[in-house]
Amino acid sequence: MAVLELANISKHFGAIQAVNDVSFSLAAGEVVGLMGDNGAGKSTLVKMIAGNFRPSHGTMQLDGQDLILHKPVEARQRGIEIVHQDLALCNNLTAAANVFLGREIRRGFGPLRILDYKTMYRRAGEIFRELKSETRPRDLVKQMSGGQRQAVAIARTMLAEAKLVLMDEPTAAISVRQVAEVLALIRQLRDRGIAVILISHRMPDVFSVADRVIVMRRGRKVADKPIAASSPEEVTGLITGAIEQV
Amino acid sequence: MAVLELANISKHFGAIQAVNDVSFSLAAGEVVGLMGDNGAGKSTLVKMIAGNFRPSHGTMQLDGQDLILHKPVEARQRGIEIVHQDLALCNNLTAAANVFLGREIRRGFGPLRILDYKTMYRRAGEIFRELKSETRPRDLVKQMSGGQRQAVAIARTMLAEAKLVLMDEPTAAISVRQVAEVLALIRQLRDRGIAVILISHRMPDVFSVADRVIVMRRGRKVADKPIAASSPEEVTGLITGAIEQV
Amino acid sequence: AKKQLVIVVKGLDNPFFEAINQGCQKWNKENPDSEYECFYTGPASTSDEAGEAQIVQDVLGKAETAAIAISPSNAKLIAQTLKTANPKVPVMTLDADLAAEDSALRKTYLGTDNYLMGARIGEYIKKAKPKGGKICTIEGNPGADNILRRAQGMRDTLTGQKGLAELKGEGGWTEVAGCPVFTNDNGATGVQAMTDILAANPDLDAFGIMGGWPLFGAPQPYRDLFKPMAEKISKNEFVIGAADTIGDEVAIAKEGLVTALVGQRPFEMGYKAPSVMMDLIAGKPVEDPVFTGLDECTKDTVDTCIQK
Amino acid sequence: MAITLDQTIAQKQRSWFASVFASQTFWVLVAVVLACIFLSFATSSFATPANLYNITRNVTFIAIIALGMTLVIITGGIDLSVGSVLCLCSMVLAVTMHAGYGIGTGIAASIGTALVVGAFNGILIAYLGFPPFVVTLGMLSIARSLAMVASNNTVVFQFGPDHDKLLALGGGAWLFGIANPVLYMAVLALLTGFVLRWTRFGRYVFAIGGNEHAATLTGVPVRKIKVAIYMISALSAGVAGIIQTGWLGAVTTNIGAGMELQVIAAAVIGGANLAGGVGTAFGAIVGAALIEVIRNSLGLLGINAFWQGTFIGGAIVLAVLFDRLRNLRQSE
Amino acid sequence: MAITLDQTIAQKQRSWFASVFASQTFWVLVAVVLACIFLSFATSSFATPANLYNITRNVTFIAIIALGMTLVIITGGIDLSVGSVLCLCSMVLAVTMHAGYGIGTGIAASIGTALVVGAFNGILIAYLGFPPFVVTLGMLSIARSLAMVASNNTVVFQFGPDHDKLLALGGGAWLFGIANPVLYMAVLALLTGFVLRWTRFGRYVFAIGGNEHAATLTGVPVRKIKVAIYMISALSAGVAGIIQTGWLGAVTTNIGAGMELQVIAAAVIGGANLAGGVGTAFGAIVGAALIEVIRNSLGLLGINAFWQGTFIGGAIVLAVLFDRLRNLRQSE
Ligand SMILES: Nc1ncnc2c1ncn2[C@@H]1O[C@H](COP(=O)(O)OP(=O)(O)OP(=O)(O)O)[C@@H](O)[C@H]1O
Ligand SMILES: Nc1ncnc2c1ncn2[C@@H]1O[C@H](COP(=O)(O)OP(=O)(O)OP(=O)(O)O)[C@@H](O)[C@H]1O
Ligand SMILES: [Mg+2]
Ligand SMILES: [Mg+2]
Repeated sequence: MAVLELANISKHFGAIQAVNDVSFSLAAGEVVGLMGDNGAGKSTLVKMIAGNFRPSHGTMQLDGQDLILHKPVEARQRGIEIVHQDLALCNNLTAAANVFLGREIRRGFGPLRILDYKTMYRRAGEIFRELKSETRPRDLVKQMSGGQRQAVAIARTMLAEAKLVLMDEPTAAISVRQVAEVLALIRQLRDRGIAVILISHRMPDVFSVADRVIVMRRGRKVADKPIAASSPEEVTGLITGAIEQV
Repeated sequence: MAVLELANISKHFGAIQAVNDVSFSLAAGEVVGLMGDNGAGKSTLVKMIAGNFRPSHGTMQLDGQDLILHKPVEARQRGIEIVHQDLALCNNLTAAANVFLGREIRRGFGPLRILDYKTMYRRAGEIFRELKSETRPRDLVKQMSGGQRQAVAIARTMLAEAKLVLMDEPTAAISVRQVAEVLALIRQLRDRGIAVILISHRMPDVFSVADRVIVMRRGRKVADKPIAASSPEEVTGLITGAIEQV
Repeated sequence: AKKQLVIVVKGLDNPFFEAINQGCQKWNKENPDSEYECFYTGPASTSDEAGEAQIVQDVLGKAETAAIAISPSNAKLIAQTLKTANPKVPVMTLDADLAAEDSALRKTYLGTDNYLMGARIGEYIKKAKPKGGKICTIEGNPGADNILRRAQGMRDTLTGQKGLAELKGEGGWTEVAGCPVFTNDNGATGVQAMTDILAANPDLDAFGIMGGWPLFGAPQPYRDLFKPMAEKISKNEFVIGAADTIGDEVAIAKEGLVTALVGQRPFEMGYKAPSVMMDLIAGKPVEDPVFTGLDECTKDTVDTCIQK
Repeated sequence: MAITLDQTIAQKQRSWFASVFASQTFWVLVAVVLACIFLSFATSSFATPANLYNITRNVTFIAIIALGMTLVIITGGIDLSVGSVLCLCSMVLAVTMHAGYGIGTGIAASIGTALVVGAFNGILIAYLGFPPFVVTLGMLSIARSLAMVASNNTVVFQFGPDHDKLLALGGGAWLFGIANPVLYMAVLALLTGFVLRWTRFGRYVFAIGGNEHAATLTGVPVRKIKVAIYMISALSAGVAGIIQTGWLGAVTTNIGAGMELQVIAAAVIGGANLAGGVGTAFGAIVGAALIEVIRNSLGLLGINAFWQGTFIGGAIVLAVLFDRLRNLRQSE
Repeated sequence: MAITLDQTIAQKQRSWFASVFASQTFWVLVAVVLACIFLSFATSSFATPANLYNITRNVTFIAIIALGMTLVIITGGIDLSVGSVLCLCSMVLAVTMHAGYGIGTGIAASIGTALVVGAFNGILIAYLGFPPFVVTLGMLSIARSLAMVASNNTVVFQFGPDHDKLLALGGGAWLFGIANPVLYMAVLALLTGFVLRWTRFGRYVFAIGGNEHAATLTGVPVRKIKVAIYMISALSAGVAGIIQTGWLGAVTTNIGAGMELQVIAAAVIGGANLAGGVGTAFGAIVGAALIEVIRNSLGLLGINAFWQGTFIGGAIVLAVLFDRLRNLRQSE
């Protein structure tokens, strides 16, 4: 059964048609690579699934139930995790605080529950270790390198059991070592039956981890086919427009 | 003759040794790929060359003359252009305004020179076209996609004839089509005799365009060899630490 | 260091209090050999009531302080401050007094009788327009007690009744909508508001100006406003009674642009205060209150009305 | 394909028309116009030449300073010292002229004072990295204190030999019966608008407000521009002070007290964004106009003095409401 | 390899010690302590019990409001209405008690007023997206105007049957001869410090100030927290008003005028950053203390009244200078 089902989704900002009549569905444990030129509308599309924007037209379903999101936190409650392209980090907080933002671990009873710094530092440390990222949980995000910031954002999705993880260029600024980790992580998610949408400009990543590839051009879906039936050359052609549609 | 010559450059932030005793030299028209794990100190190193930080130790020479930079603009005056990892864009300005920031084109005489909007829009449009980027010169950068922003930042380096162009992950968030353009651009720069330092986590990019690769790990230079004499596997090993040093 | 006879005023931003300071300094100049010196202080702004109370406390805590004269901007607040501080040195009030029920907290009051001052302004207005008419009262800071007292004095005189907060035809006088106007001790604000009121009420008969701000703080726009009405003012068809004789005010009176000025004598207050304080220290009997006089100027008396 | 790329590059996301409708300034202007229309019908005394003369003149002092403030706000700064600087500059002018110097000397001294104060603010902010709020809050206190020292806290109302020239400068109406201050304001507004739109300096001001770090990296002389901005702000306060002195005909040490908040309110109502990067000269004027129209109308409508504050405060909030509602609807 | 990764992860970039030295609060505290030591030697009247009693008590009103203001500033907002809200709440308390109600009712009415005002500010800011500066500037005007209406612009100094209780509340010294307001301040400061450091609410306050967009994306109830923050700010003004009323024994419509700038100065001097994301409860207290020590010392040292503003302004700037110099040296 489809975990996620999009039907005729469109989104426009004023005169700009960012996403135009896109439909697709996604099965549990399926990894879909979402590719396309800059400005093709990929981020806008996943932001609608994550509750950041509301579609101008079209409907979405999660597990067969209507998915109408008014705010991002509702998406998370429904089991949709997202790694934003701009990472959504608070520079003035520590890495651990950012990882747990919105789902802090607390101890104590009733109204007198206080933040459990120790546990959060420990858990964050564990996740970073799992990601093989040299990120210090107690340091401020402000002073971190691009890759460390990416690691913090990815660590968030590993806190809860999600049904669907949306990753908007999670490997853009991280090193080979961590790219491999992130791809391994995506495979782990898949094995646990979690569906993943991976936005990436890195052909090798998509081809090594995705089951299917969806290509967007100028807001429209121009291809949606199994990886096995495609090739990097074809996808490149679709992205640039050399190949019109498949 | 070496365009750029670094001798024993170190930089620490408080207790953190970001760059540790790095030396290398760069010939005119040479493209060097600078690779390394996140936090390895790559950005810190190029920021010193671009005048953002001053080295804690060590000396730099440009064209055989001491390079002592107090502020970024001095680097540019000496012919060093940089594309920053965080792009250094003003969200409230148009794409064209960002491209020309600090070197606006003006018309008129003497003190009564006014901004030449028309020429700047036109020139910016030309550069975007050259970069094959769908970026509208008259639109605010605020609403642009990650790749469009990248294009704006790269467009800046194409305004003047530089001796040395530093690119801190210029291909991180841009699409295949534009990656190819950026790489072509780097080759063009090389052919014009301009030296390029390309920081990237994308192995294929570095191997397709660079003459030499320098690998950093934990602030130290662990490898510096011609591309031809290396392999992606070796570099990966150097980055992760599986190979200690070459 | 010399022992200090301290004068605490409501605020330094007011030229009126500067005149008190001048008096204080003159006393210092004339008494260089005294074991005392007159020391003048106050909060930066007249509206800073709590600030004045804090300064009073600071002064009372100082070893040099031999006596203190206070011009309370919030009488109740200063009374409360004095109650808690329980000062060992003599305390008097200057320019503005404490409430009657708190009068035991100070030895004497030296200064203008504010109620009388307002009453005198009222008398000038009443004399010019015996049948009454429409009036607008211009006040200063909304919380300023001395101004409120003057307004009361004026209202009481105009109506012959006591304690009316607003005139609605009593004694023939009506306060127009939008009045009283609070200028916040700002000349420009005052004159702008008067301009608006006059535009909205072309049939207005009188202004009762309880603090001289619009005249001495914005003399030029004031002139611009009333020059066209000079004729009416001279015929008592329009009446302006105003407080103070500061700055350009007397010249304005001379030009016939105000019916009457009733001024205080702040210099005299500042000059006399040290002597009164020394008497208090010495335990000599001192009158309570000691009123300083009022200078009353009309167009005809401008050359002689100010007591030097 | 090449055609579509070219088309995209030539495109502009929002038309000129749409941008106007999207701007707060436009909606505040609408509010001002509506208020004026309403007042013209509701009261007989609003649309009279005398009242309009007064209103336009009253606007100018806030508006002129709001022009300078708008520049400061665009760079992401704030200048709380303007009210006190106005007082200090007025006092320097008054004291100089009172001492027998001519109006030229007086104005020069006054402007010089403004520039020194502004340079002080600017240098601390730009070169030593002080928060603008702190520096200018300190200057708020210092400048007024110096005005007291300069004048010995007296009222100055005699301006020496050039007394009448000064009064004519501020109080006259040399052109078409328009009050002089209004003319100065118009000239300064046009100048500011021109600088912001057409000069490199103006471009840099916006760049600094948008992303100061980026501006530094790209070689914008951020520090110098910031110093200049605070000097301009102080200068605008000084100019307003000179004109106001000519209008009032007297200077006391409390003029301009509390003016900083009104000026900032005018700039913000006119669309300047305290987070930096956004603002226009025209907006500053419109914002100041709204505040003055409200103030004036309260008097004309005879609103109870106790309630006036509620109306003024309410109007400040309402001014921005138009804009907010439009934005909210759009973001749905 | 695994060991070094573990080591890195366990590392913290700056030790606790280094962070203390890097904090502005620390340097301002040093300044306060140095000033106190200097004054103890320079004047005989500073280090007297009576003077210390006064100083500590005077600090409290600014400090209590600065606690609330610090929360607002951490979220990147500002609250200009606190002075007027203090006035309104004092007046509501005074008028209620004057009308014969008990102190409990009076305080409840006063606190209720504060919460309503705060909620109004907060809802406009959080739900309608108004700029905090504009909303609270409007409220600055509105609240004082309402205080005039509530009291008919009279001085209230009789507080009905519970008159003495109220005066004892604000003017007494129930514990070890420490003025009551100081005790309240200490309790409130500890509470604020605890909330900021140990509760989820506090964490969210910082997150909103750091990156509001990110906070929204990650599910922080940004709007609710913002409303709460402005309610807390108004509440702190209300509490300060109640205490101040008990101390002063009289309320006029003037009290709290101009206080907003002092409060913000205290918070900023204490290290709160107006750009949001940074601030501490302790800093608010230290900032307020510095301002009060300077104010007090000018009187004790017999500084000429005209020059006092220069000293206060200079001190505000100097307070931040320590911090700036240290930063400049470090960034070399
Ligand atoms: N909030 C917004 N308001 C107006 N236009 C927007 C907004 N967000 C995106 N756009 C526009 O919508 C189009 C699609 O943008 P989007 O960010 O979805 O592209 P993308 O495929 O994610 O590109 P990239 O690979 O560069 O991240 C672009 O033209 C962009 O300028
Ligand atoms: N301004 C700074 N203050 C303190 N520490 C810093 C600063 N800038 C960088 N660092 C630290 O220095 C180290 C090197 O950072 P740098 O940004 O040079 O890494 P990088 O190699 O560019 O990583 P990435 O590939 O993720 O961009 C990191 O540990 C980082 O946290
Ligand atoms: Mg995107
Ligand atoms: Mg980097």
